[in-house]
Amino acid sequence: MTLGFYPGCSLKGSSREYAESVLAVAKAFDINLEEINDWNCCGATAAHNMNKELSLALPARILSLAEKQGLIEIVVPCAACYSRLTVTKHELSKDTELKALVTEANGLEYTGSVSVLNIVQFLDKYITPSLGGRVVTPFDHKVACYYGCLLVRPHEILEFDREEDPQSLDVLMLKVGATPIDWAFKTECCGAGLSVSRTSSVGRLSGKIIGDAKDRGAEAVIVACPMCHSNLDMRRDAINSYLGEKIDIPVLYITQAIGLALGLDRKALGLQRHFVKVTV
Amino acid sequence: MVDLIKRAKELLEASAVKVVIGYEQGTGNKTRALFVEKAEDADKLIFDSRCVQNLATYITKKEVKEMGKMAIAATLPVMRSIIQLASEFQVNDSNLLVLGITPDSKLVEFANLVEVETFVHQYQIEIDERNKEMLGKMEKMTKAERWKFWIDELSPCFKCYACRAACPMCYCHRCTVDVNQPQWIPVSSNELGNLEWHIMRAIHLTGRCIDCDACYNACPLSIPINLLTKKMLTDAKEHFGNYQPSLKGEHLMSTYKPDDKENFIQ
Amino acid sequence: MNIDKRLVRKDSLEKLFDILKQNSKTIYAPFSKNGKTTFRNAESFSVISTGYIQTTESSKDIAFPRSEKILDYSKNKEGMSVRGIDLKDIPEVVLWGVRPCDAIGIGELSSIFNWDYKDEIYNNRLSRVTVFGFSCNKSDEYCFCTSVGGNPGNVTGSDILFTHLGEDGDYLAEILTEKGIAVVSAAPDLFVKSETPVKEKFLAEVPVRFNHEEIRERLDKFFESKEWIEQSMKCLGCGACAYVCPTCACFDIQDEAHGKKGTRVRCWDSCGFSHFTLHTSGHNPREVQSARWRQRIMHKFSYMPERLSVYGCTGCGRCSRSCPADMNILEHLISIQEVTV
Amino acid sequence: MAEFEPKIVAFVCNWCTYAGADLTGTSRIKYATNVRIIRFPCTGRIDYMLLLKAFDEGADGIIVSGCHPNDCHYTSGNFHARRRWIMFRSLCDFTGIDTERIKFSWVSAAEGAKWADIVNATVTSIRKLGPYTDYKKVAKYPEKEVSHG
Amino acid sequence: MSKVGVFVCHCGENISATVDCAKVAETAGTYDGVAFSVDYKYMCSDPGQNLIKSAIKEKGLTGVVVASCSPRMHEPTFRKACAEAGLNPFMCEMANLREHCSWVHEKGEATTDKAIDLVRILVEKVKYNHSLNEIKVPVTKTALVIGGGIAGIQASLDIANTGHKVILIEKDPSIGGHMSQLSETFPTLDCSQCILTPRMVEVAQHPNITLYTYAELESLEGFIGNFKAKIRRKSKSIDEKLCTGCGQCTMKCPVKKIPSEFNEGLGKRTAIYVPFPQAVPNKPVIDRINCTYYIKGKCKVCEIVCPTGAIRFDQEDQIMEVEIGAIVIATGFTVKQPDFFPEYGYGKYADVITGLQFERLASASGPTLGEIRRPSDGKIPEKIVFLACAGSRDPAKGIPYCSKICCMYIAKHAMLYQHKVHGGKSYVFYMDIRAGGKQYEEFVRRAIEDDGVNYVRGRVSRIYEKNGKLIVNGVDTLLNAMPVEIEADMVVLATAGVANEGAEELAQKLHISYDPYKFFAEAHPKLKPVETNTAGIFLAGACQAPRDIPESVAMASGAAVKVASLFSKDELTREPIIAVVNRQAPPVYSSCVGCFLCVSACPYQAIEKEEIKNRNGEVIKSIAKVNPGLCQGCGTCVAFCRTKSIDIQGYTHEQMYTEVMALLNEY
Repeated sequence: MTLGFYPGCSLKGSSREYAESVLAVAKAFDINLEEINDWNCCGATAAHNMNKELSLALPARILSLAEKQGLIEIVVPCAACYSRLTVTKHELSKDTELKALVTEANGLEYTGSVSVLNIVQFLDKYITPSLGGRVVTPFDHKVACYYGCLLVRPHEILEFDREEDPQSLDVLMLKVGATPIDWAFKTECCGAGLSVSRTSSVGRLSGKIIGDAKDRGAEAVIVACPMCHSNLDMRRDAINSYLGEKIDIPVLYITQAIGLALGLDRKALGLQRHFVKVTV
Repeated sequence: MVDLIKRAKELLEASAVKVVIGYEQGTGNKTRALFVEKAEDADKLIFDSRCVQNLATYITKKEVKEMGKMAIAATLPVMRSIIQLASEFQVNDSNLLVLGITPDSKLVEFANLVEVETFVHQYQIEIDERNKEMLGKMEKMTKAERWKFWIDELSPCFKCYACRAACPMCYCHRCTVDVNQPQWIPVSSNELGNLEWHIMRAIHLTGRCIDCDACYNACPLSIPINLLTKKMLTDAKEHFGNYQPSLKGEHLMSTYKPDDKENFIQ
Repeated sequence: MNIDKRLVRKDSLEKLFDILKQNSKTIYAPFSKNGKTTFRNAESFSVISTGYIQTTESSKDIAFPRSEKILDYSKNKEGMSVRGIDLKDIPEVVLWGVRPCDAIGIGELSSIFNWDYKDEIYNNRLSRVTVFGFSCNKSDEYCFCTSVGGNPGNVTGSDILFTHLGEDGDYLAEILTEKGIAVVSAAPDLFVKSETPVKEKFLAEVPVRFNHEEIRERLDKFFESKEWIEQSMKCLGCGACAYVCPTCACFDIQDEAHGKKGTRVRCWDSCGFSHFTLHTSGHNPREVQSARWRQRIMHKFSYMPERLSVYGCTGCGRCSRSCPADMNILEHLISIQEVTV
Repeated sequence: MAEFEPKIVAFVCNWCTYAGADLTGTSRIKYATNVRIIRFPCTGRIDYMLLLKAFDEGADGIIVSGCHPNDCHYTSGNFHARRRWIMFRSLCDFTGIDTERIKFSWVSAAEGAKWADIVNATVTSIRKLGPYTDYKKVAKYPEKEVSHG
Repeated sequence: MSKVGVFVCHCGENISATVDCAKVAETAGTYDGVAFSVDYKYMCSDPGQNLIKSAIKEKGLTGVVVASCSPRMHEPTFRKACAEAGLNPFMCEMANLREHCSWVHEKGEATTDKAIDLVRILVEKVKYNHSLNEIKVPVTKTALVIGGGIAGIQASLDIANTGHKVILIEKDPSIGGHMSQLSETFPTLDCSQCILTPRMVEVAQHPNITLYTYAELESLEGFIGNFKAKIRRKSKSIDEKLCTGCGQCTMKCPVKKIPSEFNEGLGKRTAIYVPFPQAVPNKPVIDRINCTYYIKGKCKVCEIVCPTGAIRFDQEDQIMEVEIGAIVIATGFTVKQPDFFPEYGYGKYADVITGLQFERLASASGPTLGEIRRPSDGKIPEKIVFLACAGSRDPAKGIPYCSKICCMYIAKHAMLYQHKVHGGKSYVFYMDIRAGGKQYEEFVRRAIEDDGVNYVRGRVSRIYEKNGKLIVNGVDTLLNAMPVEIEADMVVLATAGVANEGAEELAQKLHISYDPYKFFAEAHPKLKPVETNTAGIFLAGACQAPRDIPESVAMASGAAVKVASLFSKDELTREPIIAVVNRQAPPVYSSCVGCFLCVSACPYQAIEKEEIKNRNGEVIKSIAKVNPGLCQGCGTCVAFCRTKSIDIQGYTHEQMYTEVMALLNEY
């Protein structure tokens, strides 16, 4: 079976391992993720602050291409991309003029027929149903599921999970034998875009998150967003210096955790690419 | 329509109904209403594209009602009329059984009017292209042109009231036009009498007309009076949204929304 | 007496039309709109429609308008002053293109308007009408003039009867009355004296379907028959049949008041309407449609022959053509003749 | 010849516009004499047929006025009326009846000045439009009726 | 032939200054059916009225038109005059020559012409007037009060004290409502119980009040003065006559762990219980959901210990029907629970509580006997945070309105805390402080200034638990949005006040309307705050919108007065300006075809179905029927009716039609 696949910039770069793990898991279930040809930037996260039309035209082009390619569903692992694509669908569906404008700008037909799946939706729909027997090494650890902001907000548009204290990742991790902790930082800000410009702020914000995860005995943090990952993983030094202690809890993409449970090769899941050594 | 005939026979033989209302071959390649009371007469029943008379008109008729429980071969417009009539308490499950005829001429029998409603609601009421065009043309006319158009069109009307008689929604025993204290509408079939009669009728059908064209088809002079109701229907849709007869009886003109929009009240 | 027959060249009809116009005649002629043919004031020959089997409306409107002013009144100090319509105002009219089954109807209508009271307005209007009959070359399944004593070339009621002698042939004109002669003398050279062919072979074939005398006799014993209910079940109770009928004469008198002034009007009415016989008390002697339908048939085939010794039906078939419920009078008359009482 | 003085009929509700017009009086605000008020309990009572009757009988213009939305003495009469007017007005327009000649307005019991403005504005606009001859022509029994059908 | 009298008033100079009154009278005199026409200086003066009276007598007038000022001014005067002269008052009409003519136009022909028209219109109208008589509706002088909170109690007492019977129903086992749960009350800090309990007892003992607790309204029919209500008295499983309220059963009941509703879940109760010590009536009920006997079929401890044998396990709900003349709805409100707030932990933190729960903690009769101890471990909180506007004023939460009472009770809570926990630190997060009300602002200032409560202007984005502390993340907008983090021991949410569960259903039972938030709708936001759109049904307290105690009590007394004035007469008389459906002789009966579009149009549910039956009781026809008790005479139905079968007295089709004709034609 084949689904569409939109990696976006991160999955081709800083978070290549996310892409690797997604594809690996999909492959394990004979799902072929077909990349959208000639895809472009989704506009995250700055475009919509600069120019609304542009911020819609970019994702619209991606969706149009997917349509052209005859794709019905596309998997969009990056939370930011997912957010942009979904918001665009929403905006264009309720404003025909805008739709016309965007279609003209792109010179591509856009009907809005393609449905967009974030990673959790993808896993829920195509993996978990047949997950049962496939778990070979249960991911038997206390985990802190961290959702970040883009995966669940704005709720009235995404209509995915609940905006505060979401559950979908926790449920998934339960299925692969993990013990999710109950904590309050699931959707707290990780510092996001400041990752590059103000690492100290990231240190503070992500620090609170990692700090709380540790205090509650988490052995791993599970994420579904490249930005979250880079802040919690790549910026660990900043975090540790803010906390004034050395915390080495690894940060895994949900697909990596599941991959491990399925007994997939650690390399295939790109675990070696992390800054914080994945000990689990 | 074999299965219609078959069903009609069953119903009559089981005396589940006293009469089955359907169509029969008429004269001059016309079809017409048939009231089957004996199973053996059911063979006269036919159905084809010529069967456009709105039979719902008959189910509120004293003579027909008095026959007892009715079954009716109902096309989509007829079913719509029936729902509207039911919402106005003129028919109900106890005196009517609907043998629906789908737009692709399939026979579907409904257990009750709720089912009929559900079926009907699958289809939006849409003005046919020809008349849409005509309405469009008239929009473009100047007021004076429209005035002339209607005075000319209506002047031949001699008030035979075939439009009223053929309309399922005109079941009132005393129409406003029959009221003479005061004499709301001039009895004369002159320009004024005709204009006001047809305006009055169009208003009374606003929100109730289901666009079956019975009035137009009945008019011996083929005056396009259905344009009036079609215009009302179009506007009602535009102003108040979804336009469907409904058993809930949320009648378009006897209800309101505090935020109804208009642009002419100062 | 033998009828004066002339030949009118096919292209002469238009000339005749123009001459009549010059003599300031108003000409009412068949005119088609929305696929229906009715009599309208014809400004030019070209608007006259031809080839119709029968007009949708009868021509009775000419002498018995659907609604006509009878008088004006006004209240004042002295009391009431009434001003009837000035009969002199009624124009001279040529009624062009009348079918024989319509022309014969004029007589039947007149017998009603002159039964006991001689209707002044009606008679005055009629007296100013010259009827140009045009006999039928075509008929349809609704026609049954021959069953009620008429025929496609019947001269009764026309002042002149034209018969088209074949597709784009000339016309045979039969000059039947003084009014007819007057027309001829207005345009003598259009009416050529010559050997005239027998018109019959150019006329439509209308088979006799029933015997109206027999119907009449049967009706005497038919009043209580179930047949009326059978036949009228599909009747919607509108007035279409009555209003297109050449002999239906029911009317209603209305006063249209405007303060102290007002107008009295005579408007068509129909025995098919449920309110026609509704009493103030709420009682209605003809409460159901079958009773009204019976009234219609009885009136035309029993009461009129009895009281006026004319039949109230000319077999024009208009009512059947116009009926929105396909009540076909011919069909019903035949069944009346056939069913056993 | 004297300037054309339009005949204007005002159909107003008792609780808002009629009272508003009373206030115009008590405030001694002057306005044109062309308007005659007919008092109804509520705009919900105003029968559209009466508007046509007014034209029949030779009115050149009509004012219909009642309580502002939400202020109806009967809570919703004016909402019902508004819906009816929306449809009736569009039907008039469709049949070529001159909707310019029918002014709909909300005038509250406190809007004495507004009433005067509405009246004056209507009178001025109807003056411009002139007598409603179209309707008058068809309304009165014209002499031509004497002639045939 | 009618004999109309026309009386043109000069109103001193007010009319005659610009209108030629003599000419008006003279012209009117020429109209058909005008038997007498005169102009006079002051029609409303005694001589003026006598002029009318004598004319009525001498000329035998059948109708009167007084052409003077606005009918809104003097219609009653002149109708009364006519009545005194023996003419039905509704045969009198007024032409408004002053406000609508003389005062608004200059002197001149046009003005006089207009005056003449105005008179003619009414002359022609009055010819179609009919004698009308005031509608008399009998009144059952018993009121039903729904809800036994402070509003219901106040309304019941006020009505009862005017000497009328009251039936008070309360769905809980005791009256008292939310007020009985409160510790102290703002702005005086006097103990709620102390001021409420006497009232509760008074209700129980009042000879005019019949109290049914554990009872709910089942259905209602009828109309003002003549309602029939069905009341469901839920089974208490005890025989109240025998029960002495000794309390044996409640002490011995083995099921002791049921969260107490009265203590907002902070305390426990038994299965057979009295909600609280001061309950009225002070007799227990068995909570069948939790009672072992009803679950397992055995136990019956209470029956064994009951000295009077009052326990009745087989007792059933009883439905009783009562006839009443008026209804006061005082069903109150409820508050959102913490589980409504994801950002505050979806209710998973035991120490995040509602204001009502705090009331119980602070109350001497509460689970902690008035000591502020946190639910989780009973520790006395050293740091406490109060959150105002928890849900309120938050469109995203679907509650855009202000709950009104929170600002005050939060101040009170903080104060109580400071008084009870010495050295404790309290914080209040607020959006605005809304302390409109007598002594209110001063009260809040006291909390801030005297008791040192820390008010932080800003909202709280998240609360989470860490090492036994509740971390409160907020922001201080007065320190340009500086993030604030407080490690609190307890958090009190001033959760939004919302309509009761089932308010919607109740409204439908009562045929009253409600707002988008399911609070019951008053008939007019300014002028009819305690009336509903259904005549005879009134509102008191927080069922209409969040209300504090003084307001609820004021509303209750207001509603009580409305009821009392309704009960002050044996019959209520109403203007006969109402709609009627025509009736004719058989077989027609009425021209109404029974489409009942009028029913959906009527703002007052005044139109009902009437079935016309033949001798054998078979329905021949269903037609509309107007209930004269409910119809207010707007005439909305009239303009609708396609058959013109429904008409409105005083503004009939004939009358309005004639007015138009008269206006535009010569007479």
